[in-house]
Amino acid sequence: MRKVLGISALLLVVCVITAIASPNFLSGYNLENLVRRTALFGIISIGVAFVIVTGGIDLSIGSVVCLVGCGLPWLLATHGWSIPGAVAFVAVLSLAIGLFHGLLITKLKLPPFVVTLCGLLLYRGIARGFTNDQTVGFGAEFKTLRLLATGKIGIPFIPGFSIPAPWIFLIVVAIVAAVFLNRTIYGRYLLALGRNEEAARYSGINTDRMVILAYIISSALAGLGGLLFVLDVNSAQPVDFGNFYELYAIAAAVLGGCSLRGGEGTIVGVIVGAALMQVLRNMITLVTNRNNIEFAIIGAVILLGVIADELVKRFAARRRALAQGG
Amino acid sequence: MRKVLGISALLLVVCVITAIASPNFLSGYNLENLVRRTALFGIISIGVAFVIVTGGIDLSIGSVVCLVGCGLPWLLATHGWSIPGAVAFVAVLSLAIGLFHGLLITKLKLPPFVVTLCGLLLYRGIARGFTNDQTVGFGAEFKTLRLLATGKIGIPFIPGFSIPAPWIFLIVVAIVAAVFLNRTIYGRYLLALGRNEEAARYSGINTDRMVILAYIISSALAGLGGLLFVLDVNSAQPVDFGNFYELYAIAAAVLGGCSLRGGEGTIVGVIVGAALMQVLRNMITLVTNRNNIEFAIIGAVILLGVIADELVKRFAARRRALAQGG
Amino acid sequence: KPTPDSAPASGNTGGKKKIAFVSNGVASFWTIAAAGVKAAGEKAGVDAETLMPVEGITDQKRIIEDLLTRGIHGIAVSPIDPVNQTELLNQVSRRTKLITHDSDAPNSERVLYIGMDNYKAGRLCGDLVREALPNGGSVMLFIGRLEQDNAKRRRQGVIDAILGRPSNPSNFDPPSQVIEGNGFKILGTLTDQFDRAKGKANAEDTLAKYPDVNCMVGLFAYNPPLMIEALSQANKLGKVKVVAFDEDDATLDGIQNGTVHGTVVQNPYLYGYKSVEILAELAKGNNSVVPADKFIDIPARQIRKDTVTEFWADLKVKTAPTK
Amino acid sequence: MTASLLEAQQLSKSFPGVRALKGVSLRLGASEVLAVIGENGAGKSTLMKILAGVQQPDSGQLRFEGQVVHLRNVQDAQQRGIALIHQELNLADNLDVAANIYLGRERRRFGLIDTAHLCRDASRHLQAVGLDVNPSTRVSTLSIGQQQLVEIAKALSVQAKVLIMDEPTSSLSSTESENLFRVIRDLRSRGVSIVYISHRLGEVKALADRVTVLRDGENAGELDRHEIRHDSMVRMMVGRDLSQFYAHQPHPPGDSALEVSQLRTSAHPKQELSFQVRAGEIVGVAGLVGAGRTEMLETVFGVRPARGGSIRVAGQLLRPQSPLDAIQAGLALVPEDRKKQGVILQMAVRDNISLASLRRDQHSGFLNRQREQELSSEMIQSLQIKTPNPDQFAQFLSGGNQQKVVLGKWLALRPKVLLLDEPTRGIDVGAKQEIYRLMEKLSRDGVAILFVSSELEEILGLSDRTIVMHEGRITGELARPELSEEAVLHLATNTQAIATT
Ligand SMILES: Nc1ncnc2c1ncn2[C@@H]1O[C@H](COP(=O)(O)OP(=O)(O)OP(=O)(O)O)[C@@H](O)[C@H]1O
Ligand SMILES: Nc1ncnc2c1ncn2[C@@H]1O[C@H](COP(=O)(O)OP(=O)(O)OP(=O)(O)O)[C@@H](O)[C@H]1O
Ligand SMILES: [Mg+2]
Ligand SMILES: [Mg+2]
Repeated sequence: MRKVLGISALLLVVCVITAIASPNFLSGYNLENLVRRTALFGIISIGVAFVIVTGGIDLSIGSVVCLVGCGLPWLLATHGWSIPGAVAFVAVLSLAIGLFHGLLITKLKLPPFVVTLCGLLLYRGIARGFTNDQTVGFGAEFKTLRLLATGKIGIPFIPGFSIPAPWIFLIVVAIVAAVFLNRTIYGRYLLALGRNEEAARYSGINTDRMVILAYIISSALAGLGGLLFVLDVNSAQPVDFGNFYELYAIAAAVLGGCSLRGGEGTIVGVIVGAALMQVLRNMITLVTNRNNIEFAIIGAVILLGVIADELVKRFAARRRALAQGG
Repeated sequence: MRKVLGISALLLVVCVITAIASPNFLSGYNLENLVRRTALFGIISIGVAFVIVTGGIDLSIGSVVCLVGCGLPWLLATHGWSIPGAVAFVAVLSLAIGLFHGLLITKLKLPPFVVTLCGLLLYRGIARGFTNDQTVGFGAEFKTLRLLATGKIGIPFIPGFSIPAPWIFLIVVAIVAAVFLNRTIYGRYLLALGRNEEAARYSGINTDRMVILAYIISSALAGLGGLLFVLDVNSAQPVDFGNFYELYAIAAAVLGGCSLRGGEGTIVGVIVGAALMQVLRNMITLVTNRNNIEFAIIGAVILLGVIADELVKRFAARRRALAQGG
Repeated sequence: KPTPDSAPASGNTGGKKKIAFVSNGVASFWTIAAAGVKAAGEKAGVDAETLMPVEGITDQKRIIEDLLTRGIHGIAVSPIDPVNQTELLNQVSRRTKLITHDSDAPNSERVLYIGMDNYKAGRLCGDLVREALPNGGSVMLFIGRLEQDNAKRRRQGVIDAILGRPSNPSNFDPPSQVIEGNGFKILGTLTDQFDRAKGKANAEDTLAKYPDVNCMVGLFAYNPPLMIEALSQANKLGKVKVVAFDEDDATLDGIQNGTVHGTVVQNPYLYGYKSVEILAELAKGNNSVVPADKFIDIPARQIRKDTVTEFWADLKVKTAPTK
Repeated sequence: MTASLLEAQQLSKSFPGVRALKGVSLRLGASEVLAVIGENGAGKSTLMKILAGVQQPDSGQLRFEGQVVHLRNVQDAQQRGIALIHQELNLADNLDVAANIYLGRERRRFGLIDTAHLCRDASRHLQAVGLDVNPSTRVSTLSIGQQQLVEIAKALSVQAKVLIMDEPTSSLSSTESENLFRVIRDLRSRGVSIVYISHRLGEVKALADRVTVLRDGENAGELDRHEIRHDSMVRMMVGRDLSQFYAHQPHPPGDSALEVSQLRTSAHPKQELSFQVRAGEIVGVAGLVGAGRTEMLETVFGVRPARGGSIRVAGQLLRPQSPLDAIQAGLALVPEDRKKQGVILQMAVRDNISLASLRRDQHSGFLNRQREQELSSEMIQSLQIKTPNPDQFAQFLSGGNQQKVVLGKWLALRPKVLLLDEPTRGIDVGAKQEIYRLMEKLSRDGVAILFVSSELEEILGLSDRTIVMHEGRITGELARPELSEEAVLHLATNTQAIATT
C-alpha cells in the first residue's frame, strides 16, 4: 500500500498543477480522453505486471499489440473474415504467443529477456510481412465492433462526461486480476515463486505451469490492448503501431510498485502508474507550446518521483529509528 | 568458452549460407562495411556487457548515442566549438551520465531498469530540445575528424580490403575490456558482485564503487559509439538517431554469453554477437529483395540459435551422464 | 448523429486566435514548414504552433484530441492514414476549422487541401533519372518507409516515369520485385525506418550487391546524403548517378559540385505559411479564401545545377532564425 | 523391529563429476526416529531429496507401505505423507508466515484463500515450535533462526506420516532445540516416523531410536538404540577414532586486540555493548536466537552502521563504514548465512577463497594468479575441503564444505581479529575438530577470536571467556572457572543482568 501511496500522490500533484495551468484539463472531453487512454495502456500494463511478479519480463508486448492491431483489420477488411472469426483468431493467436514464451522459458530454461526480445523482433516483422508494410484499417465500416473502443456510456448526473467503453474493460480486467493475484491460491503461487522459485517448487507448486500462465496473461492482455487500440484509432501501420509500448507498460507496472526482482505488485498501483504517464503527456500538450520535450519531461518526472519516494521512505525510517533510539 | 562456441558456430553458418547465396558477400567492399558496422555496434555492446555482468541493465544506450551523436555536430557545426572542446565535452557528458546512473542505483538503491528507462526518455528528449528537432550534421566539413569513423588502413597483401578505422577502436576497447574483466582484481570484483552482491560486500569489496564504474563504462562506450556513428553517417536526427540501439546492444551481449542474472560474460562473445546481428541484416539485403521482414528473420534466427544451443547442451549433458553412469 | 461533444469549441476568449499545424512525423522537412508557420503567424497576428507526432497514428490522434481540449481556432493536419482517419478528421471539422496539408483526405469534411501531388512529384523525380541516364541502366530506390500514402505515391511516380508508363496514380508495384522496361532495370526499393545507420547500410549493401548499379534515388530527405556518404566512402562518387528528393544541405551541396544530378523539392515553408494564413482568415469567418476545387497547389520543382544556388540562398533566408 | 514404512533399496545418484550415492539402502519403521549421519558430502541430503521426491535416483527403488513407488515430484511425496525440511532455508520471504506455512496447501472458501483460517491454524503450529510471532508477519523481517522455526512449523502442518528433517537445528540454540525435541517425541508417540539429520551427535544420542551412517555415498553401518554412543558414531562416520572432544588449552593472552565500548547497534539502539578481546584469546558469545549477536558482529565489522560507541583494534580507533575498513584494520568475519553472505555459489572454489585477499596480493591492479592458486590449494588441504578440483563451482559442494570454503577465504587474509558467526554450522564432527584445532592454533599465534555459537558444547569447550547476550544486551561475562551450562542458560534467558567484570 505504501508504494501505491507515493505514486498516487505524484499523480495528484501532476493533476493539480495541470488543472491550474490549463482550465480545459478538467473538461469532460479531456477527462474522457484521459480515461480512455489510461484504460488502453492500463490493460497492457496489468498484463506485464503478472510477468514481472514472477520475476520475468515481457518485451514483446508492443509487437503483440502491433500483430493483433494489424491482423484484425487485415482479416476483417482486407480478407473479409467474419467478426467472430477474426476476433477469435487474434485471441487464440495472443494466447498461443504467451504459451510459446512460457514454454521456452520454463521447459528450455531460456531467459525471458531473450525470448521476449526475439518476440519483439519477430511479431512486428511478421505483421510487416503479411501486410507488406501497408497501412491496414477499417475505413468507415465495422462501426458496431468499433464501439468496443469508441463507445461511451453516459452517466446520469455528470453532464458532459460519459464513460469510455475501454474503461469498462479495464475495470473488469483490474478486478479479476486483483482478486486473482491477492485472493486465489494461484496468485499466491505467483508471488511465492517470483521471490523464491525453489521454495515454491519444494512446496509442491507446479511452478512451470504458473509461469506459463503469467506469460499467457501478459500476451492475452497485450492482444486485448492491441484490439482496442486499433478499434480506437481505426487503422494501424505495422512499422510503428505499438512501438515502445512494452517500455510504457513496464514503466507503469514498476511505477505502480512491481519489483523487477519479482514477488511484488499491486494492480491498483499499475493503473495509477499508467494514468500518471498519460496525464503527463496530456499536460505537456495542454500547457506547453512544444511537444518535442515531452519524453524528457516524462523521464524527468518519473525519475524525480522515484527519487522523492526513496528519500521520503528513508527519512521516515530514520525518524522511526530515532524515535525508538531516543 | 562453450557459450562463445555456440554463437560462433551460428555466425559461421550464417556467413557460409550468405556467401553461397550471394557472391558479393565476400567482396572486400562488403567485408569492410560489415567490419565497420560490427565495430560500431560492438563498442556499445561491450559497454552494456559490463553493466549486465553486475546483474544490472542499461536501457539508456540508444539515447546516449543520440545525445552525443546530435550534440557533437551541434557544438561543432552549429555553434562553432573547437574540435578538442566539443569532443571533450561529449566525453565528459557521457561519463557524467554513467556516474549519475551509478549513483542513483547504488546510493539510492533505485532499480537499474527504472533509472535507465528514465534516461532513455530524458536524453533523447534533451537532444530534441536543444536541436529543436532539426537534423544536425557536418556537411562537407570536419573531414579530418570524420576519418576516425570513415578512415581506412590498407593491408599490404589483401588488395581490395582495408581495415576501417572503427575496427581499431573496437580492438583497443575489446582488449582493454577483456584484460580488465579477466585479469584485474576489479574485473573479478564485478563478476563476484554480479553473482552475489552481499557476499562480495562482506568480502571487503566496495561494491557500490564497482557498480558505478560499470555504468560509467557503459555510458562512456555508448558515447564513443554515438561519436563514431555520427562521424560515419555525417548527420543525425534527434528523433530517431540510435533508436532501439540499446536492444541491439543487449541482444548482442546476451547472445555472446552474458547472463542477465549477472556474473557471466566474455568480451569475445559480445563481439561475435554483434557481428551476427550485422551479418544477418547484410544477408537479408544481399540475398532477398525485401528488407521489411529483416527483424522477423533476426528474431527467428536468434531464437532458433538459443534453442539449438540449449538442446545441444542438454544432449551433451545426457551423453556425459550416461557415459559416467555406465 | 453522435451527441454533441462537450469540448470547448474555442479557447480562451479575448486573446489571439490559436492555430495549430500538425505534421505526420518528425523531420527537417517539417522544421522548414515550422518556419513558415511562425512567419505567417506573426504576420496574421495569431498564435501559431507546429506539433510533430513521434509515434505514428496513435500519437497523432492523441495530439489532435489534446489540441481540441485546449481550444483551437484552426488546425492543419497532414493525415498519416487519410482513408481510415476520415472519421477522426470529421470529428475535428465539426469543432474547429480543419484543413489538410501535404497529404489529403478527400473524403473528409476538411475545408481544403494545401500541398502537392506526390505522384506528380515522383514523376518529376523519375524524369530526372531519365535525364541522368539517357541510355537507361539499373536503378535502386531508397525510402524511409513505404506504408505512408505519400511515400507510396511518390515512389510509384518515379517508377512510372522511368518506365515511361502513362500517368496512373493507382498503380502499385511490389517493392521486392525487379521491374524492367524502357531500357531501365529498377532493382528494388529499400526501407530503413528512419534509422540512419541502416539507411547508409542499405546504400552500402546495394553497392556490394550490384557493383555496377547506375543510379541511386533517395526519396526521403535524409536518404540522398546517406547515399552520398556511402558513395564517397566507396570512391564511387560521380560514377553512380544520384537523384534526390527534398532539400537537405548535403543534397544541395552535391548538386552544386556535380555529384548529384538533381532533386525535386516541395515547398514545406509554403505549406506552413499558407496553412496558417488561410486558417487565420477562416477563423475570422472569411470563407472567400477557399477556392472552388478546395485545392491549393504548391507544386514541386526540379532543382538542377543551374538553379541550385538561387534556391539555396532563398531557403537560407526563410529558415534563418528570427531574433 | 517394527515393520518398515519407507524403504530405499540400492539408490544411486550422480551429478556431473560426482557420484553422490552409490547403492544406498535405508529402512524406516513406523513410529521411529531414525537418525542419518555422515561426514559433509556423504550424501545425506541427496538421499533425503530422493525420499521426498525433489530429485529422482539414477537407479534403485523406493518402497512405501510395502508398495514400490516412483516419486516424480514433491506433490507425489506429499500426497503419500512424506514431508521434508530442507537443509537450506526455502521460504518466500515476501509473504507472511502463515502463507509460507501453508504454501501449496491453502484452505479455500468459495475458491478464495481463507486467510483468517490460515492464520489461526498457523499460530497453533508456531506455538508448537515455540516461535512467538504473529502469523501475518512478513518472513523477511525474521532472523535466520526464526525462519528455521517457520520451516519446521511448515513441515509439521503437513500432517505427514514421514517427516524428514535435514539439519533442522543448525541455527537454533539449545532452548529452541529442546523445544523441537519435545515436538519430535510427541509426533513419534502419535505414530509419525521421523528421519533426522544432524551433525550434533549429542542430539542424535538424545533422540534417535536407530542410526544409519553414510560414508562417501555408501552405507557405512547401522546402530541400534543401545549402540548409539559418541565414539561408535564417529568411528563409523570417519572410519577411525577421534579424540572425544577438543578441549581448549588456555594460554596467557596478550594485549587488547579488539576493544568495544558503549557500542549501540541499529537493531537495539538503546543497549550499549562493551567488551574486550585480547590477542590470543578465544571469547565465545552465547545467547538465544534473536539475542542480537549477529547484529553485534556485523556492526563491529562495518556491515551495519553503529549508532554510537567506539571500536578499537590494537588500540587504534576504528570507525568502519564498510567491511573493507574493518578488513584493512585486521578484522575478518565469517558470516552467519553462508548462502547469502559467505559463499558465491556460481564461482569456483579457488576464486571464492582468494576473493578477500585479492586486494592484498594484487600486482598493481592485476590478479596474482599464482598466489591465488597457492592460497586455495593451501586452504583446500588444511581445511580438507572435499572438492574434485579448485575450479569446481561452490554450488556443487555439500553444505559443510561450502562453510569450509568461507572459512578458508577469511583465514587466507591472516586477520588479527577473527569474528566467527556460527562457524561450525552444518559441519561434520571431523571438520569441526579441524576447525577447533585451527582456532586453537590461530589463538596460539596471537589471533584474537570472537565467536558466536548456539552450540553450548562448543562454547563450553573452546572459550577462554564467554559473553552472554539477551535481547540486545550483554547480560554477563563468564570466565572459564565460572563457565557452566547452567550459568550460560541463566544469563541467556534471565533478564536480570549479573554485574559484569
Ligand atoms: N546439484 C548438485 N550438483 C553437483 N553435485 C552435487 C549436487 N548436489 C550434491 N552434490 C554433491 O553430492 C555429494 C553429496 O552431497 P550432499 O548434499 O548429499 O551431502 P550431505 O551428506 O548432505 O553433506 P552435508 O553434511 O555437508 O550437508 C557432495 O559431494 C556434493 O558436492
Ligand atoms: N534484516 C533484519 N530486519 C529486521 N530485523 C532483523 C533483521 N535481522 C535481524 N533482525 C532482528 O534483530 C534481532 C537480533 O538478530 P540477530 O540475528 O542479530 O540475533 P542473533 O543473536 O544472532 O540470533 P540468531 O541466532 O537468530 O542469528 C532479532 O530480533 C532479529 O529478529
Ligand atoms: Mg546436507
Ligand atoms: Mg545470529
